[in-house]
Formats: sequence, structure tokens, C-alpha cells
Amino acid sequence: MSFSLLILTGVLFAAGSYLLMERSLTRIALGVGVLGNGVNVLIVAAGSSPAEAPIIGRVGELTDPLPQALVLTAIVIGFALLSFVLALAWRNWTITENDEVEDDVEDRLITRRDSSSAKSTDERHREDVSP
Amino acid sequence: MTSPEHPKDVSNSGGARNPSDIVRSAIFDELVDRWLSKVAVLVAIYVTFRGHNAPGGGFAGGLIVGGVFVLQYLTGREPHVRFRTILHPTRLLGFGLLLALGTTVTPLFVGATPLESHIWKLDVPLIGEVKIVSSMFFDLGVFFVVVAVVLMILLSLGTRQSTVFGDEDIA
Amino acid sequence: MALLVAVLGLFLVGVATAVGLRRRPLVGAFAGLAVFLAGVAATVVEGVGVDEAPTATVKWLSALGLDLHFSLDGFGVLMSLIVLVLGFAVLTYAIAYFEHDETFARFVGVFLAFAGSMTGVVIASDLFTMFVFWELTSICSFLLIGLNDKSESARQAAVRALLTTGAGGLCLLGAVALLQVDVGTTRFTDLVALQPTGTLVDAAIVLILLGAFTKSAQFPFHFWLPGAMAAPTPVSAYLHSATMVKAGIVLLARTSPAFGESAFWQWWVVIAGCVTMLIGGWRALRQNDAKLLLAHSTVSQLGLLTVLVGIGSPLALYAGVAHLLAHAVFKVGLFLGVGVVDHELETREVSRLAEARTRLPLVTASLVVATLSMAGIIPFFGFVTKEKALVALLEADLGNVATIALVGVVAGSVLSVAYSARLLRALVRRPLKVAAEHHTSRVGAILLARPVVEAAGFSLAFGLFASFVGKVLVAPALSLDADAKGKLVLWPGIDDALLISAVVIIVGSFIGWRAPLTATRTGGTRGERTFDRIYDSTLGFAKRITAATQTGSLPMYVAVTAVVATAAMLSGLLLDGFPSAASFVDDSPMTVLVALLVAVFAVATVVVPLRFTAALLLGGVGYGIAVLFVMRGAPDLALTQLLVETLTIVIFLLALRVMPRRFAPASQWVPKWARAAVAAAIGVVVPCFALLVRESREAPSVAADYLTRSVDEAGGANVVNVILVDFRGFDTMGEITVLAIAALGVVNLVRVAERQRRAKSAGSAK
Amino acid sequence: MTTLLSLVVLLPLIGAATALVFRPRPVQRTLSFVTLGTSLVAATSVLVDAWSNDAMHVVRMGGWPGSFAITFVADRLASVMVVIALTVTLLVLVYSVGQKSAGERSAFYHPVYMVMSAGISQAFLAGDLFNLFVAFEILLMASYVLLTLEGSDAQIRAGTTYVVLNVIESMVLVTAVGLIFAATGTVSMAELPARLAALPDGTRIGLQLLLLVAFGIKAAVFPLFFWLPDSYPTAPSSVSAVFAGLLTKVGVYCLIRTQTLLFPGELNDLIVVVGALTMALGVLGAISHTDMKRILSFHIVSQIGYMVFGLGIGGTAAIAATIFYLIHHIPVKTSLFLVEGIIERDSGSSSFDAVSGLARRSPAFAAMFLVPALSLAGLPPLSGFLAKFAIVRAGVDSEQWVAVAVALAVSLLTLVSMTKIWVGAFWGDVEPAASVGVGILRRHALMSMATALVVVLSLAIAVGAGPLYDFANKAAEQILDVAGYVTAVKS
Repeated sequence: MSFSLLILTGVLFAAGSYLLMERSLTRIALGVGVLGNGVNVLIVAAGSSPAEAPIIGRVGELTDPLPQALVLTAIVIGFALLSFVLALAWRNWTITENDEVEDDVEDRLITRRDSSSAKSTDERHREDVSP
Repeated sequence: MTSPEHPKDVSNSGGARNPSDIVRSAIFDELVDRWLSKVAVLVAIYVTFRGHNAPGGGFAGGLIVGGVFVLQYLTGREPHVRFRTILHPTRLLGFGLLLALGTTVTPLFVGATPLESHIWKLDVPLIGEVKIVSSMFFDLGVFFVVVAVVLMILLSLGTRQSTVFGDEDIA
Repeated sequence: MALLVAVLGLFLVGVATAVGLRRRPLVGAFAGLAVFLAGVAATVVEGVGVDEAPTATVKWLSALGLDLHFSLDGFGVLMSLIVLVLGFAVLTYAIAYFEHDETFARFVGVFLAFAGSMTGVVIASDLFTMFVFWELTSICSFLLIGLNDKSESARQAAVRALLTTGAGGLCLLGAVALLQVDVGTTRFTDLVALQPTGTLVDAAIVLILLGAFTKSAQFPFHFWLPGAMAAPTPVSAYLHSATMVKAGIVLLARTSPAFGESAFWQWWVVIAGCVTMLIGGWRALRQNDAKLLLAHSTVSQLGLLTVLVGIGSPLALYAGVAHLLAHAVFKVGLFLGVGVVDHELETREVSRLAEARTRLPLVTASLVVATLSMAGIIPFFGFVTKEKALVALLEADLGNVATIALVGVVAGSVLSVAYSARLLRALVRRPLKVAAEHHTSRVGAILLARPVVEAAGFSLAFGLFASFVGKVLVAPALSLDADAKGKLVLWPGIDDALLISAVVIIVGSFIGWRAPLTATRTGGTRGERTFDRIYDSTLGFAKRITAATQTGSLPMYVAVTAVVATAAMLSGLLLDGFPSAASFVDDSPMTVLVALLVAVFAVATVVVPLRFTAALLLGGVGYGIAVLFVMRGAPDLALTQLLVETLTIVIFLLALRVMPRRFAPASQWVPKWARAAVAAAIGVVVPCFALLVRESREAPSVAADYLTRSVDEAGGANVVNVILVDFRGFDTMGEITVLAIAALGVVNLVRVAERQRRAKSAGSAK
Repeated sequence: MTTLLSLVVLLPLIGAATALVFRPRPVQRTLSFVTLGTSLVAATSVLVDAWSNDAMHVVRMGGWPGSFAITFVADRLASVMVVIALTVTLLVLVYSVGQKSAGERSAFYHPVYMVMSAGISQAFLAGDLFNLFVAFEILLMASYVLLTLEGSDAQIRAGTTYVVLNVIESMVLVTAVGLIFAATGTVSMAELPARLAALPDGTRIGLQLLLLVAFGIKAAVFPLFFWLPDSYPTAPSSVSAVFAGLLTKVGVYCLIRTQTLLFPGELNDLIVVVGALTMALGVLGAISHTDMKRILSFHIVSQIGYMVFGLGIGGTAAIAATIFYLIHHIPVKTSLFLVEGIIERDSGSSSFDAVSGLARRSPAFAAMFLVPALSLAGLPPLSGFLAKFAIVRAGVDSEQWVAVAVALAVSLLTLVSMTKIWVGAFWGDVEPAASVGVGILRRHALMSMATALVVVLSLAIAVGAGPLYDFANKAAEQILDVAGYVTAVKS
């Protein structure tokens, strides 16, 4: 296995996942791009050994064509995903003038409702006791 | 967006009022529209069909044509104008998919499994024996899909005017 | 079994009435009455005087032993007659009670379904079958208690009842599963024959008892029953005199012959029963609302029944069956009678009951009779059965358990007499003022009063003809336990039991007569408050947990997912040990250089503060990788990567041009170093795991097939392309589909934005 | 049969492509109904054959040998899943036409919907790991588009969560598949069992965990489910109904496949723990919320927990129970979302703080909610009870006491949240604003009809539980017989 590709895979995975953990949608999109590249390199590096291109008739040992075919499909799918994420980022910007992914409102409300419902329990008992 | 009745009025770059713009636009017209695009389409077709035996294929071919549209776009044109008269991008997309699917399904009618390929050997005068593999049609479908996708993305995300492509098909 | 057809009929008519016959509930009601009669006829014809009880089996999920087994044995006949006859009576009563009430259709529908479920419970010959109908009664009672759904208290009471009995139902479910696995059967007859023991059986016993106690409102689950009085009177009368709450007793009666030997079982039953008797009796003594008084008295009586049926000595079982009948008869009369008073005079206050005397003399007289039966006064049926109970406990050969049971029952009986005496006093004393007018038609008044009078009549008649009734009741008791025996007599002669009774009556009457008619305390009981507290704290707990886990923060979710995925690979590494570097091939200097460059680009993408620059750097990463692919012998890949990367940059530029050049300062959801640590961990683990995976490769690649077949069979020399369009062409088919759909998605988003913008500008133009 | 089986996936794709070429809405609708309907017929005939003849149909794409071709494998489990998925998609299609939402009016709705259906079927049938990944991408990409079809503020916000997490899922999945290839030299699921078994323990377990993570994200198991309750509630109900009913089940289905075919019987204890935590956290989330769609979304998670639990127990009985659960849950969950959609359309809100008195307005409609709600809570005699019982019994059989206790407690809490919805939205005074003149059902006739049919489907599962369970049992035996699968595909 190629040492430099392996290290490169590590860098791409690290950079990609760091970007994905950001709030900025643009950065998330960049992360999808970087990580996608990392996956492709990983599959080629781990799935085949360096050799001649798998075209029948070429001299020398031919490399394993299947990882290449898989990665080709993965590249295209990655491109499709990235385009969609970018469109989403674009749309998000046109709505909010903001590139960031906000936290979910309902989830945040739960903590607040927690305290208000405790109050309502007491009230209910007061109602129960009074005729 | 340009109405079909005025296909010449293709510039979107705020109208070529400036004389230097006119010159530049003429140069690009000449270069990009006349020559580059035609050459590129030829290259693309070549790449698509040789893919079976050498690096290339429908995907790469489609992307090369897409690259021409990108160039057209970057030089201030909306590339669909020429194409629209032939096929609306969404239709092109559907057509490409149908072509690929057709190749997939056709073997079913002769009792084979989907995607089972067939090789025809033709004797063409002058060229000699030509081998046509049914999977080439599949690759051609891929080619059209890719072209359509590039067009659609350019014409939507890339639009600079208030009319957005595709709006007309909302019933 | 024809009775099953009647049960099905009850369900069908019920659903049809509730859902379809909303505007004509009377049609449903009369159809229901007809089905009740048919059910009674079927029960009598099939079940009475036959040598062998008719049985039926409905195949359902035989593979899991989930078939429905029914048997119309003696006990089944007795109980289904009680259920059906009282159903008939209550329904006629309800026709008048619900005159002009919009909820009548719903009442009839659910009531019939409830009666059907209850019939199913009493004729089930298998724990699983009983459980199915048991849960159906829970659902139906939920809907019945909440019939007046506009009232907050009714809704709450319904929920409490459902959740309490539902929890019990789940216990039963657990018991069914345990018995199925451990004993291999849930048929009652098999269980009785096997007399199973063991740890798992003990667990099953606990679960069964929990089920029975929740349903029959035994301590500490007694709170839901009085709350359920929020339901209209016909509902209360039916559910809480003869049916729903008796389901627990039925369950105990069916299972105690199988498990009753266990000391474990006996202690639980006796303690729960006695405590319930005392609590119910004490509470009943202090109620202002006559209906609540009856509810608490029901709780107390259920305690007695639990003790009798639960300890399961043959005589106690017999006494339990007898008292079950006695209680059903007098309690339905009491509930319905109080309902008439409520309906006519619009009061249920104990202190005002006497007002009914002039207006409703017959009803009042009947109430008095039923109350005397409840108190256990000779010659009413209640006396006969309570005597039998005392005798059974005195004779039971069970040591300490029986002693405690006896003490508990005697104390409970004192309270029973006391609250009965208080009720009696409320009924017969001189009224303070004249009551309001009737507002029911003549026919209605007859319909309302009839079942009350009948119940009183039966309480007296059963008492007078006690020996005959006693003979009839032998068959039901025998069907539960082959050893069961007993007879009933009106006058037993002076014995220990009679002396105890006399003392009980004297002490009880004294307490009851002196008890004030208006008590001070009202409002929710402690049990209800405990229930609410558990309910609310569960909710609070849920909210705290949810708020802690479900943060709503996308980057947090991403981080968690990344950590889990990394942990997956790490565990592989930890198991096998980190791989050696033996398998590395020599890289050309060019490869190293390009890889280094790509790595630099990738890191720069992360740190660069400018949007376009970041996008271009990403492009650089892609181009560099294309070069690496060329060097790896992957020209197709390189070509595609090159073209795709170009297009990606363009799309980035298109999408980002609306945004500012610079990134806004990143908001810190967690410290940067934490994210960097996670990212670094991924960067280390992924390549190490990949190396490990690669090193463990021994099998040859499938590619050998591709290489040999490509030219001849697929007609192409470029194997990668042949794979794409032929060997694995279907992947490509999927891939272009994905691409096409993504393009549609992009177009759609832009289009929606444009439409919205246009709508806004049109709006502002106006 | 080969033709029919291929058409199940290909017909909706052809329909979608055609709908892109011919875009008038009536044409698109007709195409949708015709292609999905025909697919359903084709799938049903495959199922009938699988049921009656014990046949396992295999399509080898391109006519290549099963050892390396992309294959469609229709064993009992796959074919029944395809049939039920198509039935539900078809009924939801009717519903969405009746819903008249902005989504359905888009020229893209029908093509994308058909593609999603094809992706779902393909995922069930896939006999090749990489093709499974592609199928996932198809259905995911279609779901992204459907989720953001209206492009509103909330949809984009929730869509972002959904898309990003699922993109990560795709990355994990493709990494896993790539590494599996690196370790074994194949991605064919018929070749993999033997080759995977030969790997060293660490490698094998690492790969298994990686696949479990990938499918676990899609199936929404602990601790990977957080995205689901945040994103499903914003989609139009018809869309979230399909998402809820089918998409997560695809994840569960893949978990079952992974666990039975590729890594039989490994890491079962871990899966049981994950299942128990998923059940518990899901239901706790459900009882904390007051928005019906959110409650229902959390219930998806909690119900997935039961299936994962069943899967973790292992053995024929437990797998059969899991399969039964999987089948029964699809119509139940779908119908709940559909009912919620009608409420939302009728009164404009999905929070039961804002809706009340529905039972007074339409008892029939109330029954349409009550049946699946009680089924979800596992009350007899509904299908949910049978499924739950089967799981619990399998748990008792293997002495998983803690998990069984959790399962029963979760069942009670499910009942709690269902009564919350019932008490909040169905009981109480009719809102003054609601038009009392016309019944809910008549106002939304088409939606109600579709919903009623889904409810009837779930009732039919309860009535026909005996034969269906026998089928599930046979399906479980079949998927546990790895050698049988390998022979059938490779021969």
C-alpha cells in the first residue's frame, strides 16, 4: 500500500470531518467535497495496487479495475450530493442572509417548557383541592 | 430570459452598450460559439465512443460538452438558447435517462436479463469491420444526462435575471 | 359457541353506532338490547344444565401459541349472565338517562363494545385470551369515563384509569410470555392441573397479581376508581358494580386454584385485600358525594372479594362467588338509584338525598333495600354471603394468613356497616326542604326507576331463597376448583360467624349513625396525587433527558456520528493490534510531492477565511488527486475527476456569489480544540484501519473475471468502462439517476426562491 | 419472473424519465399511478411465487455469473418488503394528490417520487453491497428533493440537518463498502459470507461495526437518531408519511441483512443494548413534545428500537418476530402520519395545543387515528400487540430481562403519548373556528380514503397474523440459511 496516499487519506478525512463539524453551510459543503475526495483516495489506495491502467492490450501487470469503477460512481454521486448541498446553502442564504445552520427551535424549547409544566402541575393540585 | 422570438439577443451581461464590450463579445462569439463549441462537441462524441476501448466514456464526454456551456456562461451567454430550440434541458434529462433505461430494458423483450449486451459486427465500406456493442447506447444515455444536468444547474443557480428557467412548467 | 357470535355482534353494533349511526343512536341501542337478549339466550341454552362445558377456539397466531380459547363453564355462565343482564338493564336505563344528550351515540357504541369485551373476559379459558379482552375493556372504559370529554376532570380520570389498568395489562402480558416459555401453556385448566412452581412462575405470579390489583382497584392502585366517577351514572353503574373492576376478581378466581398454594400468593392477596377494604371503607364514610361514597364502597367490597377469591380455600372460593353476585346486584341498584336522584333532583350530595323521598318514593325504598343488603342485614342477600365469607375464613386451614384475613375482613365489615348506616340515615331522615321538579317524561321515569327496583327486589329475593341460589352457585364454584363446596342458608343458626356479625353490625351502625353527613375533606385523594406526581416527574425526566440528548445542534449530531464511526474502526484496531508497515510499496518522489501538495491544499481549505479561495483550494485538492490517479494507473478516473472538479468549482462560485467574500467569524458550539481532536482522531484511525484491512486481504479480487471476459464477451478493451456500462452497468444507471434527481433538486430550490421573491415584490408593489 | 422482478425497479424509473419528457400534470399523475401500480402487480406475483413455491428469484444483471454480477435477489423477506413498500407508496400517492400541497403541484414531485420508490425497491432487492449503496443514494437523493420541495424556511433548516447527516451516512457506507472490498476482493453479497468469515476478528468486527453505523444512521438507532425528529416534522405529511413508514425501515432491513447474511450472530449483545436505548430515548422524546408530528417522529425511533432488539436476540423466532414487526409497523406508522396530515390540513396546526374536539366532529376520523395509535402502543387485538408480544416472548426466551422490562415500560409510555394526542386533539370542545357543517372526512375525501385504506391494511395484518407470521417464520429461516442464499445466487 502506498504510504503517501495513506497519509493523504488521513489528512483528507481529518480536514473533511473538521469542516463538517462547523455551523457554516459553506464550510459543510467544503467538508463534503474534501471528505468525498478522501473516500475516493481511500478506496483506490486500499483496494488496488499501483500498476498499469486496466486496458486490455497494455503491457505489464494491470491494476484492479473494480475499485476504479466503484470510485468513478462514487465521484459522480459525490458531485451530485455536493451540488445539492450547495444549492441548499444558497437557498439558506437567500432566506436568512446567514450562512449558519441554526439550532432546532422546538428542541431548544423543551428545556423552557420543562419549568413551565412543573408550575402547571402545582396549579392542577390547587384546583383539585379547592371545591 | 430571452424569448424564443429573439434568439439573437443572447447577451445577459447588462447589454453590450460599451464599444469594447461589443468587440469582446464579438471575439467570444467567434471563438467560443463558432469554433470551440463545435470542436468540443466533436471531441466529446469521440471521447464517448472510444470509451469502450480507451479512457473516456459517456460521462467524460458529457462533461466536456458541459464544459463548453460553462465557458459560454462565463463569457456572458446563457447557453440554453441554442439548445432550447432542440430540447428543453429537463426533457433532455428525461430523454437521456430513457435511452439508458431502454438499453437496460430491451433485453427483457428477447428473454434475456436486463443490461445483457449484444455485439453487432458490421462491414462498413472503407472503414472495414466495425464492432457495435449495445452498451454504447447506454453510454450515449449517460452522455445526454450529464449534458442536461450541467445545463440545468447553470441555468438555475447561474441565472442572473428574474425569470428562472423551468418556471413555465408549473401547471 | 353461539355466545361468541353475540360478543362479535356487540362489537359490530357498537362500532356501527359510534361511527355510523351518530344521528340515530336509538337504532343502535335497540339493536344492542336485542343482542344482549340473544346473548343471554345463548348462554342459558348452551351453558346451563349441560354435563360438559362448551368450548371454542379461534385460531389466530398459533405459531406463538396465541389462539383464543373460550369455555362456557359454570363460572363463565354465571358471569356472562351478570354481564349481559346488567348490560341490558343499564342500557334501558341509559335510554332515558341520555335523553337529548349528544353523547348518547358514543355511549351506546362504546358501551356495547365494552359489554362484548367483558363477556370475552369472563368466558376466556386461557390467560392470553383473557388478556386480549382485558385490554379491550381498558380501552373501552377509557372512552366511557371520558364520555364527557369537555370536562377536564373527566379527561384526567380517564387517562389515570387507562394508564393504571394499561400498566397492569402489560404486567399480564409479561406473565403470559413467562408462563408460555416456562410452563408451556397459559390455559387455566392446564395450569391448575400442573400446579407450576419455580422462580419464573413466582415472577409470573407477581405480574398476574399486579394485573388483577390494578384492574380491581386494589391498594395501592385503588385511586383510579373513585376518579372514574366523572363518568355518567350508567357507565359507573355498569363498570364499577359488575363488570370492569370484577375482571381482576375473575382473573384471581381463575388463577388461584393454580397458584393459591404458594404462600407468596396468599400473603400478597390478603394484605392487598385487607388494606383496600379498610381504606375504601374509611373513605366511603367521609364522602359528601353519594356516587363517590358508592365508589369507595366498591373499592372496599373488592378488597373483600380479593381476599375471598384469592386465598382460594374451597369454601372461600364459594363464598367469593356468592358475594360477587350479591355485590353486583345491590351495587348496580345503588348506583342507578343515586343516578335517578341525580337526574331528577340534580344533586348527589349525601346530605340532600332525603329530598328524594317525597318525589321518588319507590326509588328511595329500593335504595334502602340495597343499602341494607350492602350492610349485610338479614334477610337480604348481602347478609347471607357475608356470613358465608366469615364462616369460610373461620374454617380456613391456613394459619396466620387466615387469621390476618379474618381480622382484616371483620374490621372492614365494621366500616362497611358504618358507611351503609350513614347512607341509610341520609336516606330516611327528615328532609330539610322540598325538592325541585321532575324533568323526565313518564316513560323515561319508568325506564329509569325499573332497574333500581328490580335490583332491590333481587337483593331481597335471593336472600329469601338463599338455599336455592346457593345450589345454583355450586356449579360456578366447582368449575373453578374441583374441590369447591358450599351451600347458602338464610338463617345459619347461632354460631361464631353470627356472633361476629352481630358485633360488627352493632359497632358499625353506631359509628355510621354518628358520622356527620357533610364531611370536611374533598378533592383529590392521595393516590391521585401520587399518580400525578409520578406522571409529571416521568414527563419532567423525559424532558430533561430529551433536552440533554436532542440538542437540536447539527454540528453536535455530526460530531457524535463521527465519533461513533471512528470508535467502530478503532475497536477493530484494538482487537487486532495496529498494523505493521511491512506492506508499504515504494512511492515515486512525484507521488509523494503531489500527495503533499494535496494535503496542504486540504488543510488550507479548512483554515482559509475567504469563501472563493476555499472553493478554489478544494478544486486544487481535486486536481491534485486527478494527477495521483493518473500515476496510479487510473486514467478514466483522472479524466472524470478533472472534469467533475472543474464543474464543482463553477457551481461553488455560482452558489457563493450571493454571499460575502469572507466567512463570518465561526460561532463556537464547542471549543475548537475538541473539534480538532475529533478530526485528528479520525485522521489517524481511518488510515490505520484501512491498512489493517488491506493487510488481511487474502482472497483474490473478482476483477480477474472482468479482465478475462472484457474483450470477448463485452466487446471492450477498457475494462473500467466496460465495468461501468456492462458488468456493473446497473450502478451507472443508479448513478445517473442520482445525478438527474440532484439536478432537479437544485433547479427546484432556485425556482422556489425565485417564486417567493416575485411574490414578495408583487406584495410590496401593492 | 426475471422480467417481472426487474420491472419492479425499472418501471418507476422509466415512468420518472417519461414524466420528465412529458410534463403536464395529468400525464405525470397517470404515469405515477400506472408505473407504481404495475410494479406492485409485478412484485405481488413475485411474492406469491415466493410464498407458494419456496422460490428464490435472482436477476443477474447483464446475464453475468452470480459471483460477480450485480444481482437482484428476491427471497421471501425482500419480496414481501417490496410489496408492502409499493402498496404504501401507492396509497400515499393517492393521498398526496388529494392533499393538493404545493409539493405535489411541482412538476418534479412525481418523477422524484417514482425514483424514490424505485430506490426503495432496489435497496430491498440488492444482492450486491455497492449496488445497495447506489440504491441508498437514489432513495436518499430523492428524499432530499422531496423534503425541500416547498423550500420554506423551516424545510431548509430541517432539510439541512437531514441532508448533512445522510451525506455522512453515505460517506460511512461507501467507506465501509470500499474497505470490505479491500479486505475481500468482492462486493457481491453471495461471495462475501465466506470471505468475511475468513478475516481476522478485528478486521471483521471493525467492518461490521462500520456497516452497522452506516445503516444505523438511516435506521435511526441510538446514538445516531438525533437528526430524525428534527427533520421529519417539516416535510409535507404525505412525504413524511413515506419517510416514516419506509425509509427508516430500509435501514432496519439492511441491518437485518448485515446481521444475518454477512456477519451472522456477531455482536448480538451490543445490538440488544442499542435496541433498548433506542426504545427508551425515543419514547422519552415523544412524551416531552406537544407537536404531533414530533411525537410521531420520536416514536419512529422508539419503534425501531424494538426491531433492533429483536434482531439482537437472534435465532429464528426472534428474527421472525423482527420481520413481523417490520411489516406491521409500515402501515401503522404511515397511517398515523397521514391522519396527522389531515388534521394539519383541516386546522392548520400540528400541535395539539391548538386543535381539539375532533372526536366530536368526526368519530370515524377519530377511529382512524385510534386504531393505529393503539396498535403502536401495543394493545390487543391490533397488529402492534402481536408484534410486540412476539419480540417480548423471544426476549423472555433468551432471558434478556432488562431489555424486556424496557420494552414493556416503553409500551406504557407510548400509550401515555398517544393518550396525550387523543386527549389534546380529539377530546374537548370543538374549536369555534372549525366548520361543523361538513365532516372532516368529506372535506378531505381523497386523503381520508387513502388513509382509511392504510388503516385497513394494518387491520388486515392483525386479522391475518397467523399466516403472515408463518410466512415471517419461513422468511427468517430462509435468511438465516446463508448457504442457501449463496447457492441460489451463484448457481
